[in-house]
Amino acid sequence: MAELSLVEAVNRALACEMAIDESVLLIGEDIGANGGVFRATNGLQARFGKDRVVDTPLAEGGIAGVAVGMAAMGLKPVAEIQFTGFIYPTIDQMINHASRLRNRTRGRLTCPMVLRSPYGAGIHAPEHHSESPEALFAHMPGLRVVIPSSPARAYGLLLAAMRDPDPVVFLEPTRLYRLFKQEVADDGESLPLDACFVSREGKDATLVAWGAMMQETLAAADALEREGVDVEVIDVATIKPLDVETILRSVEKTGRCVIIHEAPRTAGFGAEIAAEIAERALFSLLAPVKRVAAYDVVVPLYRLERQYIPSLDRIADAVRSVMEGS
Amino acid sequence: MAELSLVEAVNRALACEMAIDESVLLIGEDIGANGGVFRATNGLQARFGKDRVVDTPLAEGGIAGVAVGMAAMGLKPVAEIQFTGFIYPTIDQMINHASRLRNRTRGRLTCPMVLRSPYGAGIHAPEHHSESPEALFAHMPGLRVVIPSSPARAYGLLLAAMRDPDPVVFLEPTRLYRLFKQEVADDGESLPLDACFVSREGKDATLVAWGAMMQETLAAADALEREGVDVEVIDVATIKPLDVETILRSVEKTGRCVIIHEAPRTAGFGAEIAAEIAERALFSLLAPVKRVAAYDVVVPLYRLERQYIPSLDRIADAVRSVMEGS
Amino acid sequence: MGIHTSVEPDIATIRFLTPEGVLCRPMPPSVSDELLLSLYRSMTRTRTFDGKAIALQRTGQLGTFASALGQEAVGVGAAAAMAARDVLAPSYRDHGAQFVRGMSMAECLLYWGGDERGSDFAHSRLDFPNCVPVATQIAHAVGAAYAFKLRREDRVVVTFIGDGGTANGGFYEALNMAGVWKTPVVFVINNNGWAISTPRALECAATTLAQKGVAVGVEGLQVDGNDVAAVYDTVRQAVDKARGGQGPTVIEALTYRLGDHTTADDATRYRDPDQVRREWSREPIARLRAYLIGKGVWSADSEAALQQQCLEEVNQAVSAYQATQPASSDAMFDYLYATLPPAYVPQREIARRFAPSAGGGHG
Amino acid sequence: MGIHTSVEPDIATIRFLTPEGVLCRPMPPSVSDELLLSLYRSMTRTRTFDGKAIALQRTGQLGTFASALGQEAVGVGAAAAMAARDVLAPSYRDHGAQFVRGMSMAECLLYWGGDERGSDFAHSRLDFPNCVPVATQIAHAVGAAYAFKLRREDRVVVTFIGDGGTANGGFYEALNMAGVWKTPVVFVINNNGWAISTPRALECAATTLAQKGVAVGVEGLQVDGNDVAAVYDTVRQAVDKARGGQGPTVIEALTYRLGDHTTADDATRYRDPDQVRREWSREPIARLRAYLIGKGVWSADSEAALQQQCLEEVNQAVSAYQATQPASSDAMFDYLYATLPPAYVPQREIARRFAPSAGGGHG
Ligand SMILES: Cc1ncc(C[n+]2csc(CCOP(=O)(O)OP(=O)(O)O)c2C)c(N)n1
Ligand SMILES: Cc1ncc(C[n+]2csc(CCOP(=O)(O)OP(=O)(O)O)c2C)c(N)n1
Ligand SMILES: [Mg+2]
Ligand SMILES: [Mg+2]
Repeated sequence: MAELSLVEAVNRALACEMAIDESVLLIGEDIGANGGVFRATNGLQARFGKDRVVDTPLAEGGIAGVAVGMAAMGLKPVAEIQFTGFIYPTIDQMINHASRLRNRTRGRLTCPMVLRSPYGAGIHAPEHHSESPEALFAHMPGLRVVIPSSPARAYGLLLAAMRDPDPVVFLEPTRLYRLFKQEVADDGESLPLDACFVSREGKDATLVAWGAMMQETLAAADALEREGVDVEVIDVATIKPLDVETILRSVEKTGRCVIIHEAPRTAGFGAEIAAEIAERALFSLLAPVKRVAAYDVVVPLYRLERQYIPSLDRIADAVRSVMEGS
Repeated sequence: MAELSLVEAVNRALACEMAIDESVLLIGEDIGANGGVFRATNGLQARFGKDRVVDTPLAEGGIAGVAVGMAAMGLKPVAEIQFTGFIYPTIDQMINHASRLRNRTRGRLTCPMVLRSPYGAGIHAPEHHSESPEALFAHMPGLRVVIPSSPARAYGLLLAAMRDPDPVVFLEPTRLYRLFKQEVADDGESLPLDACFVSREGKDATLVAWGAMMQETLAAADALEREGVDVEVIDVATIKPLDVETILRSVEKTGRCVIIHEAPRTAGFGAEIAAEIAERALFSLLAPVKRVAAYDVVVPLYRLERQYIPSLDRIADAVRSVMEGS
Repeated sequence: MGIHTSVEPDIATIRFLTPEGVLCRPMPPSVSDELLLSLYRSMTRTRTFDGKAIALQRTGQLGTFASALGQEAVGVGAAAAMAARDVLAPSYRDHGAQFVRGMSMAECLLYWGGDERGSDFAHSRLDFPNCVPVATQIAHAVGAAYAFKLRREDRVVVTFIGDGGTANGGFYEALNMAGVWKTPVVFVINNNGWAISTPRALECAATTLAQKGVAVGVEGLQVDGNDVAAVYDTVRQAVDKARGGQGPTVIEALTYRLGDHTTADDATRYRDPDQVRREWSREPIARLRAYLIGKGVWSADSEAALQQQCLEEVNQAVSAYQATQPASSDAMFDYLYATLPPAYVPQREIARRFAPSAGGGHG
Repeated sequence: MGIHTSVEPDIATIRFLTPEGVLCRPMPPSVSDELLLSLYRSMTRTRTFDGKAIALQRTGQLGTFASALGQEAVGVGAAAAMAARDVLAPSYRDHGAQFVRGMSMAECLLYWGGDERGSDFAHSRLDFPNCVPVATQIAHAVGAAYAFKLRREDRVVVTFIGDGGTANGGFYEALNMAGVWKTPVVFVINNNGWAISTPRALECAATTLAQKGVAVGVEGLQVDGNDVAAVYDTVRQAVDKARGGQGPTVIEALTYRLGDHTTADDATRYRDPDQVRREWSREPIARLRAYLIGKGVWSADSEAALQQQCLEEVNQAVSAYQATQPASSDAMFDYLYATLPPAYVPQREIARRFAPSAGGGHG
């Protein structure tokens, strides 16, 4: 087993599945010779040819649309959107077609596609390069939304996404692309697509996060441990469908929950989790359910981005407040 | 005061503001001679001319984009999207530009535009004509999202939307367009853009809804009254920014809350309201916070749409369950 | 700046039959009398169906419906030029083409009658379902064609779009990709002069819509869309070209929407009735009938028999449609994913619990 | 089908100066030596700035930056053809144009240095800020132009887009609307041969990008984008035409991206260095310099003085940039709405509470 960064794990998963399944193909801007702006597709065009690693014209709506057409005819397109700030033109095809082709045709045509995109802030990128739109996709019936938080999870979840018979939006935290390496098996084993990971066990409070925010969350857990607070940390990973049972079980145990995400607070996916807890675990709660999210502001240009991304301090502060029961 | 239907009230508000403010103009598909597919702009082109009531080519993304350009130069465009199923191509311009032009330029350029669209299911319309995407817009910092539930509210809120210096998404429940008439003053008085309406006072439970779902919600309130359950009903109306204080006050009083919406449950706007309650009114709760929403399915073709839209029965059932505290 | 200006390309309209049904050029070898008779029958079927569907809608037995009245030659001619193995990516007004492809009239009624099963075609099962969000189908067509090219399958995709739809970026992006990738796809622009109430002149300032191809390096042609022979022969050549690996073609078919946009529309609000009257003299069915009668291969008797046959077929379809039991609430859940994820299973239960007691048939 | 085919329009490239700086057509009357000297200075300023910005980025004092190296004539020539009251809707690589419009170098650095204040231009305050989502600015330009037409204001909008961006539906939809509405807008396609790593041939199969205009009934022209005189004169005529109420023009300027796409890019991964070497012999500044020296209006001395002056200006801008105190966390909230809605006021408080103790200046 080699130590891989998250972006290398993505690359390996793509290569693995392309080698196994010749219906898999990659489409996107600059994914060929350039290997993608983050190098996620590095070397794949040389290996699998220009017909299966396709540099597209600059048209995200069109990319999503041709992916739907390909998938309907039995290919398994993996489309890369260069940054989530440019993913919005895909929404029309994702909600009006990808997510409902199976339903509209009573299963006659299906849409086994993956829409991949680097996601989130924190790398001093230019304007519109730091967005976290997972809640938009999570609201669309018929989709799956997956967000890995480590190289191993990226590998296993991306394999699962490519093998899933339905459309999957796969968001890759840019902040983690090269932040750390981890042993990643080259065994072609996928991870389940609708199960949260309990990344750390604890008894005092449940912290729920995903993607890059797992960093601050786990760091906060460490800091809190030094204060004698023993938190459980859940990596949601598969936002949609949500494995709420794992979260509820944890909250029933701890009685406290803090949800952390990098997207703006209002109508962010944290609301969904809090709402489920308020409905199904209310009487287990010893304290209000807190959300530590980005403010309801436009992601600022990079000078302020660290003030935008929920910090370890904000997370720890929220946990302390729920420990006090308020 | 004349009795007007909701669509007539929209028409009157548009006419009123166009007469007062010559920077207001309307753009959209078939809004001219045809008066819009629902006749919301009926007669306005004849009255205000083709330059101010502009039939556009069939390009929703372009419509939103030119509206941003017009607004940046000081016009107040009111763009009509024919159905919410076709609103998705506007998202790119709404989130990447309309909502942030002021922020990006430190207030140098602004975007006083309104994006209007008929919204929701229940009129036996064709495929893609029955969507409820308010949660998507509610997640976008810098926007306002407004949904009227009656002719008078449509009139007052649309006037406010047109007068607001920032972009407003204004969703008009098609199911209500002609369902009932109401006295609507022709006084040019707007309603506040960030205040919920308490549509019915009660002490046992708080029902929170908006748009067309106010119908089933108020009907459920009547039905429950006959069972001796006295519910308060809040019409959120201005989804974003959310006047959560009014909701919290009510929940603090009643101790119970059921949130009703026509959009799919997961990551719908009801989650935001439930999450706020779970954070800020937890200790007032006597029962779990319930959401009665559409299922997490694609809006079905019309034969099943009544099973999709939350029914009086489902609402009443949820209220009964919270009255039992479960 | 005159000499540097991009010139308006000189695009001629391909036509064999004049509006009076007189040959203005020799019929192409591909178009036999037998073929013309079969096209004539298909067009008549479509028109009979449209009349009935509108009547059903008016009497509350069908939802909103988009008739193809006056445009039958476009759908029928183009679909007839396809091989069975080819794939159709239609818009919402292309049942003329879909019937030729084997979609049953009962399926069509089910769809407009608010039931997803109408899109579960028993024939041509790779054909895309109706597409309502204008122009989104064009990318599907290009993607499908890409799949066939990649897998070296001998299939061509034919897709339809209205004149209004060609103003949409979705059309342009996909057309452009087809140009770059030389995918086997034929784009048929159904130019019926109107996008609901918006006249052609307010949709686009170009002289023809065929010249949209110039922007993206795709061959563009214009045909008289009320001359089914012209539509058939032109699409046939474009399909052959695509099949031969020579890339896409965009074909503008000039026709006219003789009816309202849909049953929800009232075209008298925005359209000069004189224009409609004039256009009735150019419509495709009478034109072909005049030609066939002139050639002696059609008669009042054969016409009466055909009318009768079409009516019977339509009536049978209506009966089948009306006899179809409505789907249960499970139908909202069971095709959402290959397997309903556990997270949504309880919702299916709730829907069952609150389902109204089963109603009657359709309509 | 040959005779019916939409023809490839015959589009000639407008050029006055050869790559060697030799006149190949008489200079147009609009282009005086004085003007050329001013354009030369503007191009040199831009290039000096670019060099410095890249250096700042490389040393961690600036964020990702998109240089205009090699393309200076397009931005400078086009902006010089605008009146001050006109409005610019730039892409993200158009600081050459923006400097001519009065944007300060310090503003430009602030923007790329991660501070929104960089887009609060002190001059040309109606100009749109940089636009990163490719092609979205085109609709803004058309909407702004519509506003001017409606209010009968004597303003024209000039907007830029890259070659890659012309494949995007946003470009097409807005261009089409401009064609229908005859808005006073000039679209300049900055065709530098590449969209990051995607070569022109993979973006579009059309021979020229100027012919995109054919699809929408908008005049299309092509100029040598490394000949600033050609850019200037062509845009000037298009601006005049727009001002005269005669509608939009699309102008393809042929140039070349001599540098990496941005500082985050490494063009050696995908681009033949020989191509870059060849293109260096066609770049706009040396070309004009050769011409000016040949005419005797420029010299080694004036060059040295100009270089010096540009360097000083850039260095001053860098100092100003570096001295700018970072904004406080309130800056995230205070320009979101005209007045921060009460719902979000508590968040501003939280941000204040968790703001790290104030750091140093920029860079
Ligand atoms: C993206 C989108 N916008 C708006 C609509 C509503 N709508 C349905 S048909 C139509 C006009 C289409 O005109 P055209 O493309 O000419 O096709 P036709 O109906 O004439 O066949 C409009 C605006 C839609 N279905 N899709
Ligand atoms: C809609 C969108 N998609 C993707 C990107 C990422 N991106 C930035 S520049 C670029 C290439 C643009 O090429 P071109 O239009 O030729 O302009 P150039 O950079 O060459 O000036 C891409 C893909 C973007 N900014 N916007
Ligand atoms: Mg039409
Ligand atoms: Mg380029």
